[in-house]
This record gives sequence, structure tokens and C-alpha cells, in this order.
Amino acid sequence: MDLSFTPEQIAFRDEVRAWIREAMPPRIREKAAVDGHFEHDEIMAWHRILHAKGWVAPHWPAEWGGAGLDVTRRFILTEELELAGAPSLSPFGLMMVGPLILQFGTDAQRRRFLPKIVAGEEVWCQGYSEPNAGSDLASLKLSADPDGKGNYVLNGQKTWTTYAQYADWIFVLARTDKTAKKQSGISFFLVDMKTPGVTARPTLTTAGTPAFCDTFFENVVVPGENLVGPLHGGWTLAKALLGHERTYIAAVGMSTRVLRRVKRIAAATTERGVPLLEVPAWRSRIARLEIELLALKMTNYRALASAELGHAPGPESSILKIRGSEINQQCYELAMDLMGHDALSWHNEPGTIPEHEASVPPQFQYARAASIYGGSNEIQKNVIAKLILGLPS
Amino acid sequence: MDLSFTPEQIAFRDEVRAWIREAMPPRIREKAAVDGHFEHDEIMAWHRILHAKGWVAPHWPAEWGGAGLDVTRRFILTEELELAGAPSLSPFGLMMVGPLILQFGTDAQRRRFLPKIVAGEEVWCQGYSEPNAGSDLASLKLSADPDGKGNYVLNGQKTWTTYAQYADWIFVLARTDKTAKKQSGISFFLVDMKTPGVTARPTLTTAGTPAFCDTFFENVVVPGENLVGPLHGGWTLAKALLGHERTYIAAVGMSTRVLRRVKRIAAATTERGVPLLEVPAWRSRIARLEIELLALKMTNYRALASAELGHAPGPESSILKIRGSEINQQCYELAMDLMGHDALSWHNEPGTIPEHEASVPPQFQYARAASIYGGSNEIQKNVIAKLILGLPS
Amino acid sequence: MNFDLTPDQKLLESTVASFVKKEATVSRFRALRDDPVGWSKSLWKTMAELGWIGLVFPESAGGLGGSFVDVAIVLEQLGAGLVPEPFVASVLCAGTALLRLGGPEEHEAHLAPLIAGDTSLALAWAERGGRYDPTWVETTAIRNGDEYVLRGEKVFVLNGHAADTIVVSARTAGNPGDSDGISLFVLPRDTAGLRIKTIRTMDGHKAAMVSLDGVVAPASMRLGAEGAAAPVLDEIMDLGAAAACAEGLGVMRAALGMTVDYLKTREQFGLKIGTFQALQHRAVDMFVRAELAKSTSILASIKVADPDPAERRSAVSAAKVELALCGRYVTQQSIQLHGGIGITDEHDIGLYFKRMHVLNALFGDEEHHLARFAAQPSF
Amino acid sequence: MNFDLTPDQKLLESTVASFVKKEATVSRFRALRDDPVGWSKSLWKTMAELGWIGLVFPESAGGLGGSFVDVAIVLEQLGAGLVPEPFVASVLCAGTALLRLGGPEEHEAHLAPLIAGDTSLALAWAERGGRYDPTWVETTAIRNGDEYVLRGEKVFVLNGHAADTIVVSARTAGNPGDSDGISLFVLPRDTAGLRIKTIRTMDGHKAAMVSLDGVVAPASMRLGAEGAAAPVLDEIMDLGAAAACAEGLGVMRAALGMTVDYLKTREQFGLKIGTFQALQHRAVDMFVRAELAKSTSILASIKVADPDPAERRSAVSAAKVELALCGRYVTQQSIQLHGGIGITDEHDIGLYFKRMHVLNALFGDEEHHLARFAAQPSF
Repeated sequence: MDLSFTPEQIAFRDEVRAWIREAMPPRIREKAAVDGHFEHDEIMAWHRILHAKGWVAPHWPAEWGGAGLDVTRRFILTEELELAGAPSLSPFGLMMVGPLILQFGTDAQRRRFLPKIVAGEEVWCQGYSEPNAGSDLASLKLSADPDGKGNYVLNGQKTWTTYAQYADWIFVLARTDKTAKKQSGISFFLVDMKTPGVTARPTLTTAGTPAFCDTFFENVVVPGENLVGPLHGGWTLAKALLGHERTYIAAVGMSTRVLRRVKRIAAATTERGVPLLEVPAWRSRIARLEIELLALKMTNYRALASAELGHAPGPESSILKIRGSEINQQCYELAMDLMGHDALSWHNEPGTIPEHEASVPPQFQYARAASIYGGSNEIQKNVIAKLILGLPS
Repeated sequence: MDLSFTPEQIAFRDEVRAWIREAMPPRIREKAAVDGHFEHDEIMAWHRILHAKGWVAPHWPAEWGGAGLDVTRRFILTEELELAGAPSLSPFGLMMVGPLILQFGTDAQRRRFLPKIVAGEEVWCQGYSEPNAGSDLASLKLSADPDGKGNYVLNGQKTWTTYAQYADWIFVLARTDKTAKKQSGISFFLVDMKTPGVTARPTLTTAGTPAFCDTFFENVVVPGENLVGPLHGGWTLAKALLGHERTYIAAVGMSTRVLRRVKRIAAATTERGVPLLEVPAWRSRIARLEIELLALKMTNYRALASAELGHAPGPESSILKIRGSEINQQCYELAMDLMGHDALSWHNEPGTIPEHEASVPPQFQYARAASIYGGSNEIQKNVIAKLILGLPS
Repeated sequence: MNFDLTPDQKLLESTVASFVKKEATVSRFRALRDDPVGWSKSLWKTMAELGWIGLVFPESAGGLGGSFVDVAIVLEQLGAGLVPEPFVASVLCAGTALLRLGGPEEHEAHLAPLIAGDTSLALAWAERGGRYDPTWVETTAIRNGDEYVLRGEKVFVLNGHAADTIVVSARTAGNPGDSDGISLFVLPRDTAGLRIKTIRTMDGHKAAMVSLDGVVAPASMRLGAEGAAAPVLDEIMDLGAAAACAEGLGVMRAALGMTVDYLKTREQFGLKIGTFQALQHRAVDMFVRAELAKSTSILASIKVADPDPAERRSAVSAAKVELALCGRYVTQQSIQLHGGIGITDEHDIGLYFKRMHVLNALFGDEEHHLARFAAQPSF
Repeated sequence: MNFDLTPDQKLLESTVASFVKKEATVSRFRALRDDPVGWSKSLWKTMAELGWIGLVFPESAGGLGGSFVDVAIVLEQLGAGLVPEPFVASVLCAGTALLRLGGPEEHEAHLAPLIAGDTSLALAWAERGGRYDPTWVETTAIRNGDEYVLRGEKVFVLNGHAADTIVVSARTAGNPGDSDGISLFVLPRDTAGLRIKTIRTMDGHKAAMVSLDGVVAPASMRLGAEGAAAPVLDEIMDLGAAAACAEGLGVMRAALGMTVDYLKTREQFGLKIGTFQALQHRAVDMFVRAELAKSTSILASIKVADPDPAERRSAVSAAKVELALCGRYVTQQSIQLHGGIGITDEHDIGLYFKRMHVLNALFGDEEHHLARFAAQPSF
């Protein structure tokens, strides 16, 4: 067992840090310093900067624009970007549909879609959940019927389609066989958002920003060539994502950054002249959370090291989503509690509360989503109970 | 709304306190002062002292030896006894079978059994659970078959029969109809422990003491007159207990006493010369638990006041068992943590650790039972989900 | 011992409940979130006419002489409906200051129109460096003959953006943190040098940051004896905290009710999700928490009027800690059990989550009250 | 970065595991609870022959020069089997003291027979007033020519009841709590004035209360320079804490395994209780906790050898806090999910609960390590 990075890995980390310092435009750097909220155009600007460096899709094969990095370097890159507060890139192309097209797509599909994902020329969103198919995703109803001319006609509604308002393309799970058992009649399609009949209606989140949309499909004609994988075989693609190495879902870098802010807030906030960081009750609470985060981080390292050695994701990876979301929520909650009255401020003009606090309240709100999206923590526990502990159902 | 006791109630409380001070024999008082473990003979000695005062069955009607006290006085009496650390009387006669005989028994049964319960001349134990009928009590298998001579013949096994080794009588739920649906074929019998074929085998608990027994029935002949309530109607009796006012199950007085010990331990234990009671981390932990106990105590008062007004047990009473057991466990755990190394001491001779700490480790162990017996907390939650929240099953 | 409401209190409870249901709905509150005031002057007038604003004031001051328990009944219902009208700021904060420290003249001038529903008030006590301590007053009031000159900054003044009159704490002697030397001044909102900046708060309410930039206040605007306001501020903190507990009960009750309803109607995997045992037990834990918070809230609403400040502080601090423990759990789990729609602004459950967080912070958070509880002689 | 065991370590792990399964079973431990020593000298000898006692000592001292990671592998398996032999007391506590502060002569005299499995050792460091602080030494060692006279009381000396030799801390200068002025003395158990009282501990082990009633120790029995033992004691506390974490992993793993098995076999209401979702999720929470504790335990077992004491303390304290959080939860829920039989002495699960509580207390509890973690420069 060895916890240390090799000299080469350390050199790579230093290279990443130096590059970020240099490459990050001033506007983004300012927001990053206070964990501000990035607009879509800022995210895409950063996407293009990373792309120019060749680091936008570190986990992709080099021939499709990947960085040719091993697992650990990929992790180092991701962690350093998170620690620097860089904008989080939209995961839908890079992390989700891209890898699925790589694994299940035809060569033509790869050539058509992958380069534009890497270049940031086409933005993607995800059409999985429906109003009545959330945790029970397989009960989805969006229908895709052949029109006899080699096309499929889509009708129905998707929900929680994050950033659909900016997306050029959406990948959807749709029902192609209504008679089959529910997991068996689903197919995976790529849909141009400009196709007539597609409408995305943004939904305001509790954070006060429109993070996701309801997306409606009314007689949307999709060419057969946009079917990925086998007809009625979409469920396999949906599940395949879970088998991929997903150490990023623990959001360790993000929570580390928030905990750093927690300490900054605790040092700058006083009670009767004493900084809260020196008050035992607050100090213990911060220490306890830091230890819990350390446990998560080490668990993430274990998953990473396992992936590095080519092992399939082990039991440790299944807990990353659960603990990652819980700890992220606790970090924001602690920040809010430390802020006292300042935590009440909501989207006020700059200067109302200290700049390093300003983004906390909406992020605290949105952090509640982390234990819900991507398979709620309850669903994760069902999966662990069954697949890892082997409990009967 | 009014939280205060009336002057009459306060006078009664003072009377109780004064009486306890006077009536408690030195040996019991010594143990009470340090919450020592009482032996069966000490418990029965105290039973007889309470009986002489007329306070042994405060909730029974006066004609059967009850104290003729209203709900609040009963509560005051119970609380003061708990606060004084008096031995807890065996509940099986006074709290369980006695009230059931009162409600469902014949006059002959009442005359035969109740006076001896009150006088402490006959000790009872409970035969409900079986090795394969714990949470699922209704699946019990102890059989009671008519012998054609007006008797029933019992065969089978009961478990968790607390203090059966000292008991003169046991009340059991037995299956009298194997063909009926499981709740419907059960009857309620009173069995003399001296009947041939009854064997009680004490089981050591994790606390290191034999609190309960496995009790075996081999062709045990029980006269028909010992059937209480209708034949096959035993389940009604089992459920009836739950409908009784049971504010005592919150064990508020007991936890209050433990928390008082917690503070005494915290004041007497030092770290680098500072009493732990003055160390912020410990002080907050004690305060938090005291607040949680206060919330339970107020909830118990609400249940009590509701019973006083003749209302059926309200939603507040259903949570007493859950929180009462959790808080009791937390009190002991906190005491253990404060004790440091002393918490490791296990049934050593007096003087090994301070006298006020000596009983904590076994009581800490046995406290784990509180969330299991009398319907585990999980079963309680099932009940609340269904009966109070009306959630579907 | 008796926890039942009197017949009058039961009537009050059902009156407020049906009023909230008809005239002060959550959808009305939603619309008011975009309003610069954030609450309705006509509804405020109606509340006054129904007697709620004057409820707790003594008859000598034009009120009904009710108890805090009566107020708690009103607040629980207002909490359940997320009613944003400035009851706590006007009645319990500024109102108590005027009642306790003002004479008949001030009562007539300020409490009478308040009780009539013609005005609203605010109390500016919090300062950036003071967290939840009302004795941390850096704002100064320097006497100059018959006048004082006030300079300083007050933060998060509830209803400060809309109040006709703001009661401000300032130091006439001593240093931040001293109990002695704090005085209260009654300032009409158009007082020269009084700068009021409206801000939004997380729960969809408005409040104000207030600067005193050389405000000149005649000595007659000072409430009570010079430098002696601290005990009243301490009492107001407890009234505010007890109010938050009462309102929080309504928030929890509503959030629990919505969640249980959702569990009974939402289907996944072909079943009502309320059939899943893990979710059932979660709902039970929420229920248990709500009942516990109710118990300590009752305690606080009775003891907040206790003549012994230590008894008052101990009970209120306990209730506020319990509110934090329970309210947080109940509203967080409400969101979780609603799943994705719990994160959308269009669903009401998120509004309850936000309001609960604000109630936890107002008048002292969990750590503040935990330390305060442990500092009382009864601990 | 690599968390895989080396082939040698994997072999060690499986060797220990199968040894525990065959020769050091829980039923053997049960029988030993009534034995005055509480562990088996012949099994100890076998462990020595297998090389485990000498594992961590350098070759110069007759050991195998292994790392703490190797030791942690052994301890995890011993923990899973509740093996009571005095590994931590002899090897990590007294052994480290002798190794670090003793010269070749002491190594030969004390470590060689230990490594051969012919003796066992103990370290008497804890005092009643000192809680988990090894610098709180009230025991005095007063120099008198070539001798010291020792007076004082040591509590809860692991293996003190059976050790052939006890290493005792005593103050040769300064006051309780000072780092300087602590010396260690090597005392054969039959030393005049050394009174050893055997006591039972909650986990079914034995230990000793030790009084030094004017013990005369020649200066040659002092280990290392006078008054300079504190840094070694500090290191030993970390070794002990890291050992508790490793052993605790085994305890958690076993308790989780037994509980999951029980959920798969126990039937109620006509179903395996493992089909009930609330219990499934509880088991998952236990699993998650066990994995998290494993992660920090690995960190501690690597960092406990770090040359920088601050790095060492920070990692070990984090792991000990996490052990407390996780171990407590896992073993408590193990009992709860077993129901009534979990409270009986005849079922093994209660033994794991008890052992975990002891491991939490040994070498500093949660609060102690939380404060220590927050006091390190890296915080």
C-alpha cells in the first residue's frame, strides 16, 4: 500500500496548477475565488480553453480527443480543477453520451458527434426522467414509433433536462415496444433540439436559477441513424454508465473547496470579538466534518487506485454518491450556520454580505438536489442492499 | 394550558418525597444513591413496603388495592420513585396481567389473583415471545389442546420470560386453534410455574446477569378456569395493553436520574485538572441530551394531561417508547464516555472505580434492550406509519 | 397540568386557520415575493380588525391582554401558511420595546396605530460583529444637550424596509458587549440621516440594512431611562425565539402533511411510494421530531412570560435548540421525499424548507442557544 | 497510489485468517473469559513461531523489519476473531518503549524472549487523573544515588495482570501535564513494592491496577535518558490508536457479516427479515460506515510511521474519530437487528459490541482525538 503520488504524478499536478493559474481568464478567476455561479457562456468559454489544452475529455481515448492520461492523472486533473473553483463543465456530452457513443455507437455516429462534443461546438442534455418515471426510470412513457420511412416519431415529455435551454442535442430513452416488459422495450436516441416539435421550458429551482427544463416532444421525427445501440436495447446503455469509473461523483474536490470556505468564514466571523474558528463548539463541528470528508476522500482514492489497476468498480465506489452528497450538504449547512444573519441574504447586490459568503445561500439550496439526482440515495441503498450485501428482495 | 402542578399536587409530591426518605431501608437507600443493581429479594422487600403504604398499584381501582390516585398523582408518585432510585417493581403482575384480569377476567379470577399480586405474595412473569415469534408475535406456536376433562395441555417454548426463575405464575399466549388465521386462534392462560412440565432456564444477558429465561412447557396441564377472556380471543387481550395509558414507558424519571449521574461523573472526572463538566465539548453534549430529555418529558406530560382529561392515548404517547429508549441509551453512553478508562471496568470488586460509576457499564449494556423489548422500535414505527400517518401497506 | 386550549383559544385557532386558508394562502405569498414590500397592507389591517395585532398588549395600552400562548396559536397558523405579514417585527420586537420602556404617550403614539393595523414597526438591534448578541452594540448615540447623534450600521432589520417607525438600539455608554449603556430610540422612517436599504431574504421576505449617518434624535425619542434597555432586549430575544418556535411548528406540520400526502399519492414501481418501509420510517421519524418540537415549543410559550429571566431563558433556549434539531430534519426530509420536484421553485415544499432555515437563524441559532442553556443556573 | 496488498501481505492476511478460524475461535475466547489469565500462553508461542510478534521489530532487534501496515493486517484478523492475546500491550506499547529507548542490552533481555513468545509485557502509563494524556504522570520516581524510589498508582494496565515485565512511566521532574521529566522504568513483575491487582474489563479481557508502593529501581532499569520519554509515549499512543482502528475494522467486518447473515436467515411475518426495506437500508448504512472507517484506518496505518509527528497525529486522530463514529453505529445496529438474542451472553454479537466500546475508549476516545485533530497545524 502506498498513499503517495509518484514524482511524475506530482510534477503533473504542479503543471496543472501552473496552467490553471495562467489559463483562467480574469472574470472566471474572480468568480472562482469566491465560488461564484457561472453562466452558461462562461462555462463554454472555459470548455474551449480546456479543449485547446487537450484536457477537456481526459478519460476519452486519444484518437477521439482524449488527453491520453492514466486514471490517477485524470483524477489529479479533476481534483485540481475543482480545488481551483473552475467552472464545472456540462457532463452530458463529455461524461455521459460521449462514452456511450464510444462504447455502443457506430463509427459514423462517433465521427458525427464526438469531435463536436470535445470542441464544445455542440452542447448536450439528458432526457431520462419523466414526471411519472423518476426513481422508477424504467416506467418511462416517451414513445418512439417507426413512421415506416426509417424514422421514429417521438411523443411525450422529459423532465429534469438540465440546461436543455442551452442544448443543441438531447439523448433520450424512449419506449419502442409497449408490449415488452418495461425494461425491455426501451431504446436510446439522439435528438436534435432544433427538430420541429421539441420545446424546452426552463424550470426555476429553489436556488433561484433555471437549472433544468421540462422538455416536450410533439411528433418529433428522428432519423433511424440516430438510434444508438440495438433497438429495444436502450436499458443496457442506461445501465452501462453505472459500470464506468465514476470517482468524480464523490465531489471531493468541491467539498474540500467548500470546507476551505467554511474555515475562511469561521475565521472572519466573530462573536463578542472572538473568531468562530476559535470557539470550541464550532471548531469541533468543522473538525468532525473535515474528518468525514477525509474518510470520503480516502475511500475515493481506494476506488481510484482500484480502477488504476484495472479492477471493476468495487464496493467502495458505490458509497461515493451517498456520502459525497451528504457531506456536500453538510459543508454548505455549516457554512450557512457560521454566517449567522448573513445566511439570510438572497440574491442581493454585491456588498450586502461579504463577497466570500455571497454564493453560499443558493448553493446551500441547490445542494439538496445532490442526494436526489442521478439515482436518489434511497435508490442507491436499494442497489447496495441487493448487489453488494445480497439481501433478499 | 397550564404547566404547573396545583398546590394539592405539590403537597402530594412533597409527601411522597418525605415518605420515601423515611420508608426506604438503609441497604436499598445505599444502592439507590449509586443506582446499584437490586436483587430480586430487595425488589420484593420494597414491593411490600409500598404495599403497606397502599401505593404499590396506584393505577388500580381502590377496591382491588389501588391507591385511589388520579392520573397526575400516579405520575408524580412514579416519577418520584424513579428519581429516588427506588427499585423498579416487577411490572408483569402490577402493570400487565393485573390490569388484564381486571378488564377481562371473571370475578373469581379477580378474587383469586389480584390480592396476591398487590401483596407481593405471588410473582408473575410474561410468556409472549417465542424463538420464532418475536416481532411477529402472532406466529407463536405454544399449543394448548383441550384434554376433554376441562383442562388444556400446553406444549412448546417461551423465550425472554424475564425473571421467570423467581416467578410463581406465568401468563401465556397459546395457540388453541391451529386452523384459524394466525391472530384468531390464540388464547390467554394463567399458568402456575409449579405445574409439572414447566421448566425455566435462566439466560445470561450481555449485562452479565440472568434477567430472563427460556421457559419450556412439556404436557403442562392447565385447568380451564385459568383461561382469561374468550377462547381464541387472546389477541384482543394482547392488544388491550397497548390501549392503556403507558406514560411510564418513556422512563423519564429513570433517564433524569441517569443524567444527574452524568453530571456528577462529569464534575468528578478531570482532564489535565479541569472537570469535564467545564469542558465546552462535553458541556454541550450534556446540554443537548438534557434538552432532548426535556422534550421527551414535556411530551410525556402532554400524554399524561390528555389521559387525565379522559382522552384516549393520543399521537404523543406512541413516540414515548421510541424516544424513551433512545434517550436512555444515549444517557448511559454519555456516562460511559465521560468515565474514560473507568468505563472498561466490569463487575469488579467495590472500590475498583468510584462508587457512583460502578453500575454504569452493565446498565449501559442492558440499555440496548430498551429499543428491542416490548415491541422493537422498528415495530413501533410500522405501527405509527400505519395507524397515525395512515400510510398504505 | 393541562395542555388543552381553552374554548376561546380553540376558537382563535380555528379562526386564524380558516383565515389563512382563505385569505392568506401560499399562492398569495408567492405573488408577494415580487412585491417591493412583500406583504399586504390591507391584509395587515384585517388582521388588526380581527384583534390579532392587539392580542398580546395589555388593555391599558389598547390591547386585549392576551398571553403569549394566544400569540403562539396565531403564529403556528401563520407559519403553516407562510404568511409574511410583519407580526413578529412589529408586535413582539418593536412593540415590546415600546410597551416596556415607553410611557402612555409613546403607547398612544405608536402602539395605538399599530394595534389598529395602520402602521407597522421594526426593531434594529443586530450588528455585523455581534452575531446574536443584542448587547454587541457598536452604534453610538452621543448626547449633545437635548439631542443625541446616532452613528452606526444595523443589519437584517426585519420589516425595516416597510416600517413606519424603527426602534434602534445604540450605545450611550460603555463598550460592545456591555449590558449597561444601551438605549433605544424611536425613529420615524423619514428621519434625516436614516438610510434604509431593502434586501431580499432567503425565505422570500424583505428586510433592511439600516445605516445611521449622524441621525439627530431629540432626547424625547429615547425610550425609558438612558442606558437601561438591555433587559428588555434580552426579553425580546426570547419572545422572538419563542415566536420562531411557534411559527416553526406550523412550518413543520405543513411540511409533514404535504410529505405524507405525497407518499400516499405518488407512485413508482407500480406502488404508492408510501408503501416502502424505509420511507415510512422516515416519515415516522419526521412525525416524532415534529411532536417533540411541539412539546418544547409549548414549554417556551408558557415560560417566556416567566418573571424569572433564568427560567425564561432556559425554556426558550431549549425550545430553540429542539426547533433547530427537529425543523431541520423535518424540512430536509420533506425535500428528499418529494424528490426532484422538491428542488423546483414551483412546488411549495421548498418554501417551507427555506422558511425553516430562516426561523432557525433568527433570534439565535442552535449553537447560541445550546451555550445559553448550559450557562443558566439550572444546568 | 496503491491500496493493494503485496503478495506477501496477502499471504500474511490469509495465514492469520485461517489461523484465527481454526485455532483462535470465538468459542475459545469464551472459555478464556473465566480463566485468570484470559489468554493462552501456548497460542502466544505459536503466534511467535509464525513470526507475528516479531513482525514489526527491526532485524537488529531480532524482528522481521515489517511495517505497521503488516501489523494492521494481523490485527484486523485478530479483531474479527476477538483474539485476546496481548499483542498490542506487549508489542506496540511496551515493545516500542523498549525498542526506542532501550539499547542492545535491553533488546536482548526483553525483546528477544518476547519475540520468541516466551514472555509478555505491559506498559503502565494511564493514571486516574489523566484520562488519555500520557504526560499526566503523578507517579514519582525520586532519585537516590544509583536508585530511584517509585510511588504512585497506574490504572487499567493492559496485560498488567499477566506480564512478565511491566514498563512504568514515572516523573523524575516537573509537574503532571509537563512533557519534560517523564521517565520509563522496566520492572519485573516480582519487584518488591509493585502491587498488581487483576481486574475484569467489559470485553471479557483482564487487565491490572498497579500500585507502586516505594518500589526501588536501580538506575539501570530506567529506559533512555532521564525525563525524556514523552515523545515515545506520544508515539505509542498513536500506535495504540492505529492498532485499535485496525482491530476495530475486523470487529466491524465480523459484526456486519453476522448481521447480514442473520437478515438473510431470520424469518418473521413469513418473510426473511432482510426483505424489509428499513432493515436493508440500515444494513447499507452499516456497510457504508465500515467502508469509511476502513479508509481512514488505512490512512492511519500508513501515516503512523510518518517521521513528522504532526502528520502522524492528524491521520491517527482522524482515524480514531472515524472509528468511534462508525464502530459505534455498526455494532449498535448489529445488536438492534439481531433483536432479543443480541442481548444474550450466549450470542456472539454482544461480544463484538463490547469489544468495540473498549477499542473506542483505549488510547483516546472520540472527543480526545477530535480536539487533538483540530489542534494540529494542518487544521
